[in-house]
Amino acid sequence: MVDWRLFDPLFEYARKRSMWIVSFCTGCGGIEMPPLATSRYDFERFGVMPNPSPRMADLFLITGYVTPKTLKRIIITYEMQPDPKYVLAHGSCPLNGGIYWDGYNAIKHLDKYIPVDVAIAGCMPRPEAVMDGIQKMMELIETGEADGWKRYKENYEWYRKNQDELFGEGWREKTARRWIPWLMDKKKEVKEE
Amino acid sequence: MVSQQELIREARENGMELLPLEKDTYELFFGPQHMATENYSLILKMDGHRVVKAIANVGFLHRGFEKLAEYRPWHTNIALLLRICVPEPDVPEAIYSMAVDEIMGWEVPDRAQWIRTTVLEMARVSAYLFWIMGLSFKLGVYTAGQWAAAYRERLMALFEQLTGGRVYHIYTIPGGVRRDIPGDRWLRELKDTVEYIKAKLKDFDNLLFENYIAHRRLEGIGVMDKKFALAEGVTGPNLRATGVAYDVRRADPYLLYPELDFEVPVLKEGDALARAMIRRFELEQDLYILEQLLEMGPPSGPYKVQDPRLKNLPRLKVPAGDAFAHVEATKGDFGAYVVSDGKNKPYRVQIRGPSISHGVRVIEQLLVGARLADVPVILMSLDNCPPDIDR
Amino acid sequence: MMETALKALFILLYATFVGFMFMGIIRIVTARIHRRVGPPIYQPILDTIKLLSKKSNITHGVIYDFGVLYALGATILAIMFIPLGNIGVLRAYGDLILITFLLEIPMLGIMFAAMSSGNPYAGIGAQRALLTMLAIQVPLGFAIVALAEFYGTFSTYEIVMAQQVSGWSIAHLPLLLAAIAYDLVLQAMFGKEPFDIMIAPGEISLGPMVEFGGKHMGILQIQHAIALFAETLFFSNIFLGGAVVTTFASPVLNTIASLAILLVKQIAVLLVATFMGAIFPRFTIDQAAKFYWKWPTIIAALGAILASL
Amino acid sequence: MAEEVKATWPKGEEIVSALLEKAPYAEGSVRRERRLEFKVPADRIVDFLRTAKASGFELLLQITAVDWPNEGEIELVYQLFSISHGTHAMAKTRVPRDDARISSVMDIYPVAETYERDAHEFYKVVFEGNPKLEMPWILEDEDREAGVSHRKDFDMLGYVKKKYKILDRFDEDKENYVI
Repeated sequence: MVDWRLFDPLFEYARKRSMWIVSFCTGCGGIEMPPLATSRYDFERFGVMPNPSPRMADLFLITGYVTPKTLKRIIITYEMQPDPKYVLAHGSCPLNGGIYWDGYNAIKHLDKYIPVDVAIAGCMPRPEAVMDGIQKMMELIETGEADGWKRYKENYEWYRKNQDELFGEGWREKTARRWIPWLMDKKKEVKEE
Repeated sequence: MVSQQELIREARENGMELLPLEKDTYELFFGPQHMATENYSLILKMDGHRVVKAIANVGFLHRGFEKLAEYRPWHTNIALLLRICVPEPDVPEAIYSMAVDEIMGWEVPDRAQWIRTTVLEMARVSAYLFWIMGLSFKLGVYTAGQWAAAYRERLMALFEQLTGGRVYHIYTIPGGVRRDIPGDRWLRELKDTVEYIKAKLKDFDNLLFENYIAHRRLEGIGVMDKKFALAEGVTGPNLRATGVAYDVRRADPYLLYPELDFEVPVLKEGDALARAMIRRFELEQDLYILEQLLEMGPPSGPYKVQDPRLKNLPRLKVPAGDAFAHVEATKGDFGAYVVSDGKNKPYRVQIRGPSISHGVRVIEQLLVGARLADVPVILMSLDNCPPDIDR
Repeated sequence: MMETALKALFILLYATFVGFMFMGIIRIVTARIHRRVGPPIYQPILDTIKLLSKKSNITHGVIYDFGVLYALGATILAIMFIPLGNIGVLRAYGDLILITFLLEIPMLGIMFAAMSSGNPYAGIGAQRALLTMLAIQVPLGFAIVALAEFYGTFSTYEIVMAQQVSGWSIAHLPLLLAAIAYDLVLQAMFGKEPFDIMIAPGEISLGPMVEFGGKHMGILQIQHAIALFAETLFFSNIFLGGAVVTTFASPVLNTIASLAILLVKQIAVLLVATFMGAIFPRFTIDQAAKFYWKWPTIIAALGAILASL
Repeated sequence: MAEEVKATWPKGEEIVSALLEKAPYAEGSVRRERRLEFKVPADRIVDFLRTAKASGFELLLQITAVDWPNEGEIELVYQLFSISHGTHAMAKTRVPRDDARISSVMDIYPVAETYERDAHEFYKVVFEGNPKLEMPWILEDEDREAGVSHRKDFDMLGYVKKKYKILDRFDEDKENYVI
């Protein structure tokens, strides 16, 4: 058998230089994604590229505030990504709620629900700040400190507990079922188990 | 490694039902993790590649602005409410300030009116460029989109010089604007930018608006007629594409618009192509308005109301009363209804985003019978902006 | 035997490497059209290494794993049949129809895998891919008939040799028409606009590839690189005269020279496809099928008729 | 104040008197140029809006609910716009707070369905005849069950504290906090 650990430096380099972003703009920060991808900033120089499918993406950019409704989708999307995966929280709102610190529908501390590797402060962070965050993420990947996906596996119980506290038990099934009665032509009741 | 079969078996054992599907149709969850929808989800019932039924699932961006606004002082609300409309954040600032001006009984000085008009028009141009980017990405002609986003950067730089912020400007305040124009150099740069974008419109025509394939993709889909559009509360370019010449800048003039010369383009077809063309003509008109404003030059005088109450904004108290103000945004009629009970915080603020009618009922009806490939195009041709709906 | 195996290995390595460079070139050229700097040319290699190094969280069964390998295998088989300058492993058996068939069946493998993943987007993408395949058959068939009629043979190698005598295929009117039709078909084979219907990121999130992650996608990237190489090589061979260099005394020098000539021709084919992709929006699937059954079919059929006269 | 610039628009007076002739149960006034105001009793709102639509108010821009707990009433403001007259008009009506019911205006302005869903979600106003009131709208089920609303008696800060278990910048001693 080949000892794949020998190739680790090569893999780390490739991971560092080829980060694919899940195209899930979760808040107002989505407006700064097009400038980042176009000629003034152009993050494709560093191999960063938006990708429509979470299955082949590495980097999850949380662009802005997160509402509980979006957080459910974020968690599902995050769990769909293959390891190793990284999360970059963008803006003040995922850090502590930002301007919505007293709002009833904005998550205050995102890292209670999914692990965050790098956070960028500011509202709205300038594209330069996001580039800086991506550079920082590259450094962390190189030194092996971007281990959010490992933390998520190790402390899964804790994260799961926080998520269930916020959304209530069995939220995944409830969310998947929520729209079925309205999609049927005749309004059918969905059985509760 | 868990195989799919095992997962299904496990789900059955745990008493979970699999999604009950009707015969020959399947469900498609279109968004929010999707390149075409951005924080907005459509639940589609599909038959092959035709949509049978569509339901808009909104609320991914709900932050409860209208409740939060009741907890914040009058001036702080500007920094809050502008986050409702991300592509053109000057619009919520302007309507909120106009409504507060009306309750306060303030006559905004000429210079402030000029600056407000210019900022609104710049926001319109940048929002239209952003929309061109969105449409071209959905149609697959990425070149036009990349160029549009690059031209928008020039306006962003100008906004930055004027207000200090790239995206969120927090510039229009009750009683005027927050600070004066930085100088003549800024005006010259704005003039250059307007000329530059005007010269580049030809590129967009070639790539997008006069392109054969783009026409084939856009024409005949998502057709609305006049009666339907009026009954559904459609406003803005979407309404004008059905033959109704309703533009708030003409129907309910505000700021400097009565003095400006511009046309309201109207088309009759009411399909996605007509909506796209209307927006393209309006982009030209907006550049023309900016040219006129620059020719007029900013009038001299103060840039905000000379009122002692403005000196201490956190202690600003607005007399009891209510007012409705609306402006023409690129998406449609953007309105604010502000109620005050004489305290230092608003009693009630309601923002009326145009997408609340476009993005829910209109899209649900237009999508029935559409092909899956047309779903993002129809969505983009309506210029649906989810935060308007969610607030 | 040993020599053949070495040749096959060389072709495989060369095709993979040059294919990755082609992918890099496409990305850089597209970026320059967008007025950006673009990624480094070796970016696709880094992407593939990264994808191969990822862990797989879930599988969707045997067919899901097999389909990807099937696609890669078919592409590798196709590259062996196409004459690469002086080198060729199976080029004597390089039948036009066989190669065309082998260049298309990777799509079937991807479809097997996509269908077994159960994702509706993958299902829609696979349907679209099937219909695209069906649509391109007609002009493709006529183009190949035109070639076979003109040269009186189905063998790719013989066509290349005949072009050394009679000049490039596109110098003759019937074959020029066939080449135009084939080039339009090539646009769909590369998956570039206006015929990137089956992947359509803004509509169906990459279609068949939506469920692939990690190693599956890595293998598909390698497959894509080899397929890019094979398709451009096939086009250069049958329409742009291929490359048979015999001027030098040393066979090694001859090989290098012919590879270089081929490379230039391949890049030309690639650039035409990239430029077309950069300026056109995407068709819908029914429009694309109608288009293929109309203009390219007429052009190619005209070519075939002219060739048989 | 709004009253200072009142009644300087003769065309508005004409529109108001023409409309009030057909709907004598309502009160109407001109606030300023292009701003009209009507006060309608809650049980006649459907009739009034039907009359208004027939006399040129084509667009319903929004239904705003305003909570007045001291008076025990919820005010519903129907924001109308007339393209043919070029004027905005508010039709204000009041329903009791405890039993907020009013009939839906969906058959006059179909778009009202969306606005009514919004007002139902945040102000618990029941619009009789709207089939989609129970359909999920903006709030999630757990928030709906917990009683989130925009009424004045909803204790937002307490709810935030309970839900997220954290409210770092909040000082309970302060009456007014400024961020």
